[in-house]
Amino acid sequence: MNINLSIDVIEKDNQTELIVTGEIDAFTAPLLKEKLLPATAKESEKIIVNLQDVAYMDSTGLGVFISALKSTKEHGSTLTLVNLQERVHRLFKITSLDSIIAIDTTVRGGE
Amino acid sequence: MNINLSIDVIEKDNQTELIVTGEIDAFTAPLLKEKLLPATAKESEKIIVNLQDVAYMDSTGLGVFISALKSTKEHGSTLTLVNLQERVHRLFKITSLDSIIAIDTTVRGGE
Amino acid sequence: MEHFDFIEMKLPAKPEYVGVIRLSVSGIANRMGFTYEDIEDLKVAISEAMTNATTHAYEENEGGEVTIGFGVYADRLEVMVADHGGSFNLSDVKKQTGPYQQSESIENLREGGFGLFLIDALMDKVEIKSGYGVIVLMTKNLPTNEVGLDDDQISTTQ
Amino acid sequence: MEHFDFIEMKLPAKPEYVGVIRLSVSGIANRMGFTYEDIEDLKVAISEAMTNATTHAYEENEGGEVTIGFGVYADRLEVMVADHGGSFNLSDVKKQTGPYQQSESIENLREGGFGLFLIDALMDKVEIKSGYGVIVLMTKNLPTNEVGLDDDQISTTQ
Repeated sequence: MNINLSIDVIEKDNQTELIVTGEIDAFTAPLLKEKLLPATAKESEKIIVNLQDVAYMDSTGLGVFISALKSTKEHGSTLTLVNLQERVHRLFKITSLDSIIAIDTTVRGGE
Repeated sequence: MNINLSIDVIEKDNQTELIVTGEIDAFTAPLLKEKLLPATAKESEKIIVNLQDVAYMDSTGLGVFISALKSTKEHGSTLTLVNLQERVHRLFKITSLDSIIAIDTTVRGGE
Repeated sequence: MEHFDFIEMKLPAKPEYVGVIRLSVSGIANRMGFTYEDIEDLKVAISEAMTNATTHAYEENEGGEVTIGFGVYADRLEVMVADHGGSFNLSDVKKQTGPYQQSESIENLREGGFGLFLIDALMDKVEIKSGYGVIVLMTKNLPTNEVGLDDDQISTTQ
Repeated sequence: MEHFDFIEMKLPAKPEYVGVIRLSVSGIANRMGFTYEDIEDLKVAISEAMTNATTHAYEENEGGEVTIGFGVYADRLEVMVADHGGSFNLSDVKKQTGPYQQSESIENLREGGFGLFLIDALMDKVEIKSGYGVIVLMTKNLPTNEVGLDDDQISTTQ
């Protein structure tokens, strides 16, 4: 079985960057969660999730980022999403989740 | 209804070039036939079919080129296929139709 | 009676097949002439419905299947997603449906709470029926063609 | 019994839906881990079978439908394409099946003569059954993984 999601994790001092490629759906979201959640459990860790190469995401992806956000609040880490394609960014806006999840819109992919 | 095939026809002195874009299947092959056959009915016309942007073709496409070839023999015109993607070229090789239909392999698309 | 074509798919209620449904609906919607934006909306909405159905199947611990019906009309696409078996409290689900409100605490946010809300936001009409299993019936209208018919419309598939 | 997942699609026997089937099989085969080349083979073979089915339906002047079943096994994909109704002379079809022979005159070449030949060339196993309608049953094997399992395999869909 093939899974249409791959995640590269780059760790520096107090910073974890996840570079996500593929599609985030009910099948692949557990893999994202498995890679993302441990990083959020580190105190004062700065976590950046680069979504430039994510062309598809649905509510299962939103769910993973909600879990991750909760974990950052518990453990004193931070979470920022960067380089969202317009379609993916739109889901955060429709659900108003962009008001609680930090999204860096200065650089945006897919445009 | 959308049809995933578009055909540009460029006519010069005694030469007709068809630039084909999209997919050639049972749904779209009639459109290709409609554009290609009239050109083959012109005496000593040189017809070039550019398949560079055809990513998919099946036996319905082979059928259109067989009809066109028959028509060139009747009317004294010629037919050459150019810029075939490897996958499309393969169908002509498997069926041995490359032994009767002129395929210019000096320039090939998709590689 | 209004003419339509009907396409039916039956799949195992497993998340690995959500991507298959997305490609299928993408093919149907592209053929119908939906815009790229609308096709993306349809992909999300149908994935959400299929995800709900697989979640129910999982909770019920059954090797169930999901049935998806596409009604292809001249002016719209109707999609029906049905899972079989498993009960379902519709009023509970409806209570959980909505965007994030500033008044809600983050702690209370439900990971899986946005599926039905997105279906509702992305489709033109949505009905949910609960009985023996759950049926989500959703409609997306084709844009009315005000620029006139263009015979030489160019389109390509993926 | 050998475990497999089964996916079923029913579509109108119309050529405009051949492209939809291609996207669906592409999604299933990609998920199973078939190579790009094998997926292209599958797309052609299934389109040929669906085209045959729509041709029969057209000749019989019926608004028929085509049923396509996908058996997803650990080591192979089995695809069944069935049209309903319409008779079919199997031996006639088999006579017409083969590559172009130098001895044949171009005038006698049949426009529609290569469909079954391509199915046979592109799939690992093909069976055709004729009775009430026609059933084409074809199998494509997954390449045996001799390079060992690679967890971080990267793949993207279209």
